[in-house]
This record gives sequence, structure tokens and C-alpha cells, in this order.
Amino acid sequence: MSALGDDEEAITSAEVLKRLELAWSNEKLAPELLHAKPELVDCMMEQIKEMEESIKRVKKGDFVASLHQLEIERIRFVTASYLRTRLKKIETHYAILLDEEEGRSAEEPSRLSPEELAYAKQYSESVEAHFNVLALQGMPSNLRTFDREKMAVRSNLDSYVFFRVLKRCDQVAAEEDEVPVDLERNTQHIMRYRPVALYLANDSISLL
Amino acid sequence: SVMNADEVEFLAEKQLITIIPNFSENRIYMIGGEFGPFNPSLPTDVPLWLAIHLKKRQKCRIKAPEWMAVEPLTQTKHDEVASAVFTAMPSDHYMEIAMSLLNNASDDVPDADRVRTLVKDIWDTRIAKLRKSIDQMVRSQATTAELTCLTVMEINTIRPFLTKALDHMRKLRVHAEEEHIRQKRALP
Amino acid sequence: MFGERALELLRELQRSYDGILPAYNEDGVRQVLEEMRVLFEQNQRDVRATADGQTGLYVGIHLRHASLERNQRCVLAYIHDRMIRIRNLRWDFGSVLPRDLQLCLHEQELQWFNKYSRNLAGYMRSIGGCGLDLTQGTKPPKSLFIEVRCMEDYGEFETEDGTIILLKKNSQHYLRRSHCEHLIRQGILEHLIS
Amino acid sequence: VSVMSGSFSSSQSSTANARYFDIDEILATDQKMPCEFEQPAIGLGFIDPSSDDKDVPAGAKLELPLWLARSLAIRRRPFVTVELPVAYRKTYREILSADANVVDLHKLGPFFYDVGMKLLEFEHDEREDLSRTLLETFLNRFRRIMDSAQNAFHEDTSAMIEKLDDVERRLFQAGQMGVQQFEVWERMASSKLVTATAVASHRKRKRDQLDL
Repeated sequence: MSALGDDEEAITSAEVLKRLELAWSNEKLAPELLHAKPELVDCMMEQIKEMEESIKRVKKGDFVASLHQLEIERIRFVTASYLRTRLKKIETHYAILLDEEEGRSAEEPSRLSPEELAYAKQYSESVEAHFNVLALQGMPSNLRTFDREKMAVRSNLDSYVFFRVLKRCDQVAAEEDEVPVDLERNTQHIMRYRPVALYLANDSISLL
Repeated sequence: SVMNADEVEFLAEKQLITIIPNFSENRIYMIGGEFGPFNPSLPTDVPLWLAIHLKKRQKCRIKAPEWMAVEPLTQTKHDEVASAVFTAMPSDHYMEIAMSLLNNASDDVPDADRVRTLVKDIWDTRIAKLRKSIDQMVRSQATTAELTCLTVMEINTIRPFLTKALDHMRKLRVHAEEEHIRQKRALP
Repeated sequence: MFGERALELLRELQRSYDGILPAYNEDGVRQVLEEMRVLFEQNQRDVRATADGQTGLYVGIHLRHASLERNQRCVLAYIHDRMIRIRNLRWDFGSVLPRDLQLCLHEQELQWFNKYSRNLAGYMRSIGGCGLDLTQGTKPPKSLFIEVRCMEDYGEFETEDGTIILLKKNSQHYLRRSHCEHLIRQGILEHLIS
Repeated sequence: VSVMSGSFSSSQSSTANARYFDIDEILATDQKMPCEFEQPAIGLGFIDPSSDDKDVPAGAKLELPLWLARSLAIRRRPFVTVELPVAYRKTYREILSADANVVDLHKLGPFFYDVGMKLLEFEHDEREDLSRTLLETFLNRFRRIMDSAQNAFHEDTSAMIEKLDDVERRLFQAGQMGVQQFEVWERMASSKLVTATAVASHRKRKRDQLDL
């Protein structure tokens, strides 16, 4: 089956699931919101729907059907956990994410899926209105605005992460003033997130 | 950023394992791959989660991986104790696979009790080693370390602690370095 | 010292660390806002006096301004922390809060809760074109069916295949995991594992 | 006693606003600092409870919270000069470098490191020494925190925990959490679905109320 966009070669649902599981564990372990992969989620949801339709056609209590059902539960879990993890980051860092989204050029991929973007906007609006009604509007005139620059919660890109090298990474420096080293394929390291964020984005490493 | 032990196990449950079914069924087309056909007494490979599910319903025997036996594990343990660095484990998910089989299919694991003890010993040896290397890493104020032979489950038990410790140490270290440079500049 | 009352709001939140919410301290917040009003008005007077030629007021103006910002930060942190807790209530209790918890919320907080709840529901419905309940599936599933014990007299419950069972205190049942997870989360059923 | 005054070249590494809503940071910056007014503060006499004056005269000494001391001292022409709080002075730094493990950092200020790092924003000639003390104190205490966190089920660590500063306590908890979680998993108990946290607290709260 080919569920991904035009420029992607046809890939199997097993491969999509593998990618989704990888995206899940990376998302859980990364200190910032990673780029959205809505095509993976949509594809899996579609697969689940189809599978459930065909399960309905077989006899209740069918043995093979129960195997499919358990697999569906597993995929539901990983999808929900993945989106939950993202949603929590979106709520925490909404101001930064919306600013970034506004300054993004059309060629750059978005960190947020269309649904997440809509949610982030609603969340942002409701949070700032809440601060206004409860406190800011009762404050002196020069302190009445919600100052995003000052108050936004940023991700700590300097926090440490464990990772495995999937494709060799050349010239990585753990700190700016250190001698860069090459990270060989299949090795594992602990390092600050910032210098390897790029390699995570292009799938050269996976977080552990 | 946290991952629970059962989530690490979830990832390990994709590992393929050999079962000997006692039922007949055509090839099954699942979302995550195709498995079977299933014929009595004919071994076939399925993901660990599926193997355990079938085992619980008494639909198969599980063939424990070759490394999961007294002799190879004794050797693994011996090597681990003798080595100053971490040795390579026979599986990246040795702990999850071992516990899963020992807890759900112990009748399919020869010498299950001894296997369990050996796996625990290997784990304990490695965790003690891990603590020692963490202490060295922090003491030497290292900014990175290679941990190639560690498994995810091992990393997971230490992750919240180690990353927090290193985050804190880094803040203190960066301040100390800045102050040192400033002081040097201030001197005539 | 300025800022003391505002700090007290935060200490109050920290003391109640059982994971839920102390009642909104409307009076405390009002007092901080009042302190801010007084600080601000005095500063306006001092700024005018300085413009008229009086000297020596600048230390006070500066000190009061710092105090105003401190008060602002404390009050916003108070509201923010409560907001995060209220958000968590939505994930734990669902869209309807128990009456006594509702009473701990300011009217505006209750409105925010409802708005959050609606936005979240809207988002969950939009996932993958057919919707996915993110408050379910909290742990990796091990089996399709699980053994549960009922913790209270709950009443009738319709199982997956449409049969009605009676959930009585201490009764034990074998149910589809995905169908009763929410009852476990609500403390009505206990998941029994061998 | 070292006197600190203004500095614009303050530390780059602490992004001041990164934790705007962080309650611990707000509590940490309430730490009292001995200050001396360089200029009179007209009409502010009441902030000094020991005096009946209408104004705070130049030369008056009083304790101000860190957030305020910082704002009054870190300027080109400081309004106040600030002394290091006792816990960060030379005497204590020497005790810490002799044996960091015996010191009760919780008593020295529950936010020992966080406050310590903020003191580096002030201009004073003990900065380098202080920054080194902070780092070395942590390096020397680290192993003990790790070991007791990982063995916590087998021995009583409460006396040890009491002497930890806030950051160290979190670290200890994180260490315990990792091990505990693994042990629960090993017993196959972690797949158990449980009551949501707030629901469980709420039930407990109600039960406690009934018991009263």
C-alpha cells in the first residue's frame, strides 16, 4: 500500500508503523517538539479503521480476529502516547511554537500538524485571555500586557540526551569550544541535545 | 522527557521469536507485517507480543533464543565480570526478552531458575559498572561519553538521574569557566 | 516588604501538594492588586514631583517599580500553576468535575476548564480524520481482556457485545481492556493482575 | 566581608527569564541579602521595621530580598551595595572545600546552588572562588547522592535527605524513581492500570474529611 505523499516511494504499512514507533520514542525523549509526521498518524488510523471493518465481518470470538484486535490496541496506544507527548509540549511552549510558525517560510516543514496548529492557537488565546481576566486587567496600565518575550516557556536545548548513531555524523562538538569528533554508525553516546538536534531531525540518530 | 520500563518493554516486544504452534492457520496479514502460515510442530517466527499472547492461550510452545540458556549466559556473565568495560550483550533487549519468557513461558525455558539468576547477576554487574562510570564521568567533568554496549533498559533506569545531574553540573561548570576567564582578563 | 503577600499565594500552593487544588485565594489576589495600585500611584506622584524639580525620589521610584514587577510575576505564576493543575484535572476526571472541586475554582477558572475541555475534545475528534481519545491508552496493552474488581456499587454497565452487567461492590469481572479503562481511571474498578 | 555592587557584565549563561513562572525560582530569589544604601530613599522609611524615620538614610543597613537587591545593586550607579550572605562567605567556602558531604546545605538555604549562581551576577572579587566552590561542592556530594538514591529501599536515608539542597533532593528523587520503576516492572506490576492521580488524591481527601 502507498499511503504517503507523492514524492515518497510506496512503503508497506509495517514500515509506516516502524517509523511511527521511532517517532514516538524520539518525541518522548527530546527536550523540544520535533517536526510533525501527520502522514504516519493518518496512515495508521486509516489502517486501523479498515482492519476494524474487516473484523466486524468475521464471527465474534474468532481466534485470528483477536490477534488483529490486540495489534490494533497496541497501535492505538503508541499513537495516543505519541500525540499526548506532543500535545503537552505544545501547551508548554505554545508561544515559541506559534512565533516560529509565523516566521516560517513556505518551503520549511512545520513543527505542527494542521490540527495541532489549530489547537495551539485556541490554547494560546484561552491562556492569555485567562491571565487578562484574572489578573492583568486589574494591574496598573504599564503592566497589563502578557509579555511573551519575557514569559514564554522555552525548551532547554542544553539538556543531556542518550542516542544511537544510525548514520555516521561528522564533526560533532559536545560544547562549542571543544574539538569536534566523528560519531560512527551503531555507537551510542550521551551528550547535550543542542549539537545533535540537527542529526535527529534528519534521522541520523535516534534517542535512547 | 521520560520513558517508563513498560514502554521500553513495549518496544522490545517487536523482536521476533520462534514459536512451535499447535494449530493450523493460513498466513496472517497484520498491519505490522505478515506472519505464519502456522502448522503444528513447524517452527515459525512472530513478534514477542504475539508469541506471549499465543502462549497464554496455549496455542504454542516458545523456543527460547539460543543465548538464553545456562551455558552461554554463564560465559556472558564471566566475560562481563572479567572486563573493565561493558561487553556486548547477545541481545539489545536481553532483560525484557528474558523476563517476558521467564514470567509467561517458564516451562519453555530449560533450567528457568538458573537462567533467571544468571540474567539478574549479569544485570547487577553491569549496573554496578554503570554507576562507577557515571561517577568517573561526573568527576572528570566530561561533556560527553560513549556508551555503546549499554542496552535501552539499562539506560532507562539511570536516565532521569544522570541527565538531571549532568544538566546541573553543566550549569555550574559553565559559570565557573566564565568566572575563570573573566578573572584572567581582569588581571593586568 | 513589598511582594510578601504575593509570595504567600505561592507558598500556599506549594503547601497543598496532594496534587489537587486549594481554593482560589480571591482575597489574596485582590490584596496584591491593591498593593500594586498603591505602588503605582505613588510612583506617578514621584515622577511628577521629579519633573517639577524635586530630587532624591529616584531610588524609591526604582524600588517600587521592581516591586510592581515582582508582584506581577508572583500573581501570574500563581494563576499559571493553577491553570496547569486544572488542565491535569481534565485529563484525570474527564469533562465533568466533582462538585467540591468545582467549588475550589474561581468562576473564570471554571470557564477556562470548560474551554480547555472543548478545545481538547475538538482536537481529539480531528485526529486522523476519525478521532482518537488521547485520555485512553495510558499504558502499553498486554492483553485484550483483563480481570477487574468493582470498588463501589456503580450500577449497570453495557459491555462490548451489548450485554448489560451489574457492577456491584466487590464483584469481579472479565472485561475488554479498552472498554473499562476509563472506569479504572475513575477508581470505580480495580485492575487485578495475577 | 566582601561588598558587592553593580555589574553589567553579568553572567551570560543564566537566561534570566527562562523560568518566569517557576515557583521554585521565585522562592529562591526571596533569599535575604544584607544591603547598605548608597543614597537615601525618600519616603521609604517604613521598609525598615527597626526605624521610625520617614526616609531611609544613606548608609542605612538592612536586609532585602535577592530580587530587590539585584535590581537596586546591578546598575551603573548602584543604589545599594550588597554583602554576600553568610553561607557563601569565605568561612563557609572553606568548610565546604574541606568536606562538602557533612554540610547541611538545606539549612544553608534550601536553594543553595540556584542562589549561589545568582550571586555571580553581582560585581565582587570573590566571584571566581564562589563559582568554583559551587561546582566542587556538587562534584564532591554527587556520589553519595547517587549511591543512596539507588539503595534507598534497603537503608534509612531520611537523615541524609534532610541535608540536601532543593536541586539535590530532586536529583535524589529522580535516582529513586529510575530504580523503583524498574523493580515494579520486574515484578510485572507496571502493566496494571491504575486510578488517575488526581482522582486518587481527591478520594483520599474525601476519606480524610470523613474521618475527621
